[in-house]
Amino acid sequence: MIELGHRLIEAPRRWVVAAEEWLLAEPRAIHGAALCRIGTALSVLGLLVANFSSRDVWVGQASIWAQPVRELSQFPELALLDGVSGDILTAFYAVTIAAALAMALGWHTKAANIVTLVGFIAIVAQNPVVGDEGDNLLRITLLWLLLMQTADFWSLDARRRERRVAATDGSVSAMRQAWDGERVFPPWLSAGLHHVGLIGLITQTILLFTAGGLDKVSQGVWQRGTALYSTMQLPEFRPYPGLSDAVSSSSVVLALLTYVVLLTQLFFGPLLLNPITRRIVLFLTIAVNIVLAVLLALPWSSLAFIALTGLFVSGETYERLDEWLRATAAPVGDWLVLRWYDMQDLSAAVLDRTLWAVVDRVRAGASRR
Amino acid sequence: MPRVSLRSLFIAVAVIMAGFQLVAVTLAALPPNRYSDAAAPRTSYLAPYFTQNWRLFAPSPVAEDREVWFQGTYTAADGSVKTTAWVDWTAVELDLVQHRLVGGRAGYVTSKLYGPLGQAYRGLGTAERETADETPQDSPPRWAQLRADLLAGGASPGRVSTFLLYEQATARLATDVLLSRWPDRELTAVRYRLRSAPVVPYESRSGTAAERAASRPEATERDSGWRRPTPGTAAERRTVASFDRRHR
Amino acid sequence: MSVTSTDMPAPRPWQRRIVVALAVLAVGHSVVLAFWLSPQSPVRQVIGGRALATYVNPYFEQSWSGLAPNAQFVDESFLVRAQVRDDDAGKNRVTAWVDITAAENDALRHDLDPARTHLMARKLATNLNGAMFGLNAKQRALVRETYTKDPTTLLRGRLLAAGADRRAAVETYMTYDLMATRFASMYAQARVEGRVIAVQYRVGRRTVPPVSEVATSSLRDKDFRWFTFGYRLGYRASFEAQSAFDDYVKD
Amino acid sequence: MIALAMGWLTREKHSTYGLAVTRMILGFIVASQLLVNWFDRHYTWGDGAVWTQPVRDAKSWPSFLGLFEQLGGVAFDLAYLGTIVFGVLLMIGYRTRGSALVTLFLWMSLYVSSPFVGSGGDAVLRMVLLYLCFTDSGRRWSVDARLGKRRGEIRPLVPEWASSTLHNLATVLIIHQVVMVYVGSAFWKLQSAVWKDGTAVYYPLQTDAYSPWHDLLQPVYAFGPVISGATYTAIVVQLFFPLLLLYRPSRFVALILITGMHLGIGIFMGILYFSLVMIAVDMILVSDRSWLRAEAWVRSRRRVTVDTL
Repeated sequence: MIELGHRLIEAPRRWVVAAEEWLLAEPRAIHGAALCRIGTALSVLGLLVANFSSRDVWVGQASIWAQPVRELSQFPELALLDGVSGDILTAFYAVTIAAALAMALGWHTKAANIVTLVGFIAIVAQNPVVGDEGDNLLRITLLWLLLMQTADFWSLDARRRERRVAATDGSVSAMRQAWDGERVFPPWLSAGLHHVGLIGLITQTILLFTAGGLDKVSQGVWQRGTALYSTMQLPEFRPYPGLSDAVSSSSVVLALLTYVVLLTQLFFGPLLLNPITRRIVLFLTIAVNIVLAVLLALPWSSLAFIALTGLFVSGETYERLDEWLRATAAPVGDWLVLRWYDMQDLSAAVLDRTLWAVVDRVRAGASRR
Repeated sequence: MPRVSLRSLFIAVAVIMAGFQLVAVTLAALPPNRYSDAAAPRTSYLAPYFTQNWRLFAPSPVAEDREVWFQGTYTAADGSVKTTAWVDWTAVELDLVQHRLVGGRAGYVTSKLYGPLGQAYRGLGTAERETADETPQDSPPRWAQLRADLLAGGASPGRVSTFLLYEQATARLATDVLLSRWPDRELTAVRYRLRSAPVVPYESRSGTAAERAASRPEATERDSGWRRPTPGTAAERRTVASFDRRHR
Repeated sequence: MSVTSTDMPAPRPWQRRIVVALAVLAVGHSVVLAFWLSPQSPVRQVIGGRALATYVNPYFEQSWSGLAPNAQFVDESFLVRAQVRDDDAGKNRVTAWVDITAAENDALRHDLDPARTHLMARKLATNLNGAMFGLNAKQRALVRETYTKDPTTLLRGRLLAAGADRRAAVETYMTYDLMATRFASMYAQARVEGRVIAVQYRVGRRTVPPVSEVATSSLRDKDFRWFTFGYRLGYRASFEAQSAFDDYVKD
Repeated sequence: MIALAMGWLTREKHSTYGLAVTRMILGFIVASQLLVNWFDRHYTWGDGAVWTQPVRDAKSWPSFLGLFEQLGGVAFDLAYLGTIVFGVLLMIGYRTRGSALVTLFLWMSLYVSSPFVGSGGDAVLRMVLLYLCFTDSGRRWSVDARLGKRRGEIRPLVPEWASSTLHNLATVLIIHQVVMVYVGSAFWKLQSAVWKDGTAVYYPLQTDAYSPWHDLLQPVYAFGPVISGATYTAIVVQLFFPLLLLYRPSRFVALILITGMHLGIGIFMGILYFSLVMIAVDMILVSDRSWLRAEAWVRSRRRVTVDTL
């Protein structure tokens, strides 16, 4: 009994120590964080590029009609684009696109992340009427990613860092380091912040899937397995009417899709507990999002969800994937480079026979005169 | 083709049967959906032994006190026709539930009788319900007569049969109970009352006992038509009477 | 690879404590979000919905109750017509009804990556329909009346008088009334010669037939149920705004 | 993959300790429940339940279960006592398979004799008890096991692989059944507004039939957070129950929560036997390793007590 009491008192202390160890260890899930950064940035990029040509009506001067709801919004970033001219909007929009691209490539990642976040909020919050839940998700992900080390893999920053470590002793000013997307904080703080961000983003993800799943399961249509039928009938969710009708005409496909969506959202959190079910649920979540991206024309929010899912894949899986990709991509790359040389030779030959021949003849004629 | 051994055949059959049972139970246990509806003919073998009904206070938890009361008509010594007082049989049974860690099984008989009794009644059409309600107090019809009267209006025989099952059982319990209270009275008719008293609304839960009692919505009652007294065997009546004595 | 060196000095106690404190904050934040996302419940009442809202808004504002894909049943339609002043002829005329959602739907077909502008009229219609559900019968009759001479602030007052218990619904309605008026005016102006002086919009609503009827009927066989709002005084956008809108409509 | 599954199915019997605990609790439930109802046995199932005849005749139970319907008076009492005895035999695990079968037969005969005293707990009990007849639930912690140790192994009637297959399949069906009870019930709950707004538990706790202590505990039942905490815990634990089993630590948490929930329901709603049935079946989900550790712990305790004495 005394022993038990002692253990009960000791337990919380042990937990705190274990938590400290966990938080201050080498950053975890850096592959997942990198993939999440790339996916999220591409999602922002895709959304902005898709709406670039109609930006004036969406969020620019011609969106004056949406002013009444815009005024209800509390984002301070809105002031950046308050009543600006079309040219300033275009410039701002272009900068945000560039920042999202830089973030995807991992070029000055942290700075790009900040600019993307601010630009994204400032643009998207201008017109809440046509906003969707993907906007909230992207904003929150971008926020948490700020705390995390997202540029350790698959980034230009990581490449440059490798080169610099090889070339010099790596001593440059803190400002320069910050601009280059390197760690300016001492290791304990960057590792700690990374893990805090990881906790925040992971719980956010689990919360959102669970909340979405709970809402679905409480609706009869989802329990009956027919929920997606009516959605696929609506004009805004059927980019390819033939495809939608084909899917909804087969009650097996419809049931499968409906139940997979329902169960992967509802049970997302607990299914992560076991390594086997984790693989299953992550695979299904990604697969379902790809299907829905096409079926319901939701490419960018689907990508944002897939990016989050990537956070839960283990580092080993990513390393294997990376190796496989490199091995598969190498021949393709070699082939492309060779074709590139062929193309250059061919164009040179063509030019020799056409343009340069003409030029030569003209020059020769001119000199003869 | 490899030879199928008895062993693998046995295992295969066992696995297939278990797998079939597993799927059938899954379909039957979840709330009805179009897939379980489609499979219903193949899962019907589950009833009654494997009937899956796990609603457990859902979707709507029980939110009222359900009571069954009994009343009888008898001929007094002076020849006049009188009615007995109402007997609240649920209150008697609740003695087995209140303040007992392990309630007696018999504490829930009327609470379980209440539901099907009402359902069978609601299964009848308006005209049939009137027929069933307005049986004469001085000479209640025989069961065969009541059945004929109900069918005369064109009601579905299945529904009428179900209704009569519960009416007969309840009339018999009513007779036993009334005879237990007043053994020497000559019963000429019996009837039951279903009383539903909604609980204190959630919003009023924090009031004083008096306030809470006042906030309870009004109870609804339905009195059945008069039925012919159907006394059980002597042993049955003795048992009901002894139960009544101990828990009254 | 990560450049974090393995000879990292062991963190000091205060450094450990800071990180643990931050982690506790993150976990606490998630708990708050869990309450924010949970349905209206006594627990939430105890904590206070308003307090939660001020914490969560705007950066962590979220609702996943309709997390995609969700079951949607309603197809909306948004039509506009306008009273146009032809200054040369000095006469007023009324245009035909223009179905904006039909144009949007055409733009959405075969587009995997639709621009958000193709959803504007539909979303306005959705929200107007939703706002109308919040109003009572008397109020719904009031919004059919014309406000071309009087400002719509008068309409707000009348709506409130007809049902003071529905203040929030009235505010929502007025917000969307204003937006729909502006949008309809700009749209009409982009399509007509002359000056738009008043606009009228009407919103249709139809429901997807149940899946059990898939063989016999589809959404396209259903008729819209229409609700026509009263005329509103036309909105005049700035020259730049209107010309940007013109470009969009003409494309 | 298939070889692995075959090995799992035929080579050894799984969850034997958990099943032993389930067996003991189920036997205890049958025996003790009949004892508790001793004084009202005739009204509940015997002579005093004959009024239910029209209804029970309409149910589709097979006629061989008509034992108790045909008995009255002393004969009824003897059969009743017999059921108690077989319940005890099942509990202690004497001739386990036979006792399980006879207990099941007697219990079902009693059950069908009155259609108005059954509950959801009886339904789970009858299904699990039937599956239990296919398992080797007497292998551990039973009189049979002790006798077997003394007597030595007897050549089994059925080959080991066959009895293992039946044992393991039946165990899977038992676990599946209990999981479906939880998930099915959670899905029903989620369709209801009062469950979603966190007040559902309040209502039964206000009725006479499902709240034996409501006059004493009214202040607790009037406290919103208690009600909504209980409501949401019930939904979440039931809905996520099967998945929380996937991972050892969360399985531990799930079993503690669900057992606590059952005890709470059983005591505060007066349906303790229903709860006991569910707890009995949940015990299969505790791993053999944990049961062995518990056994070792109990033994060491006992030794310490003996030593100090």
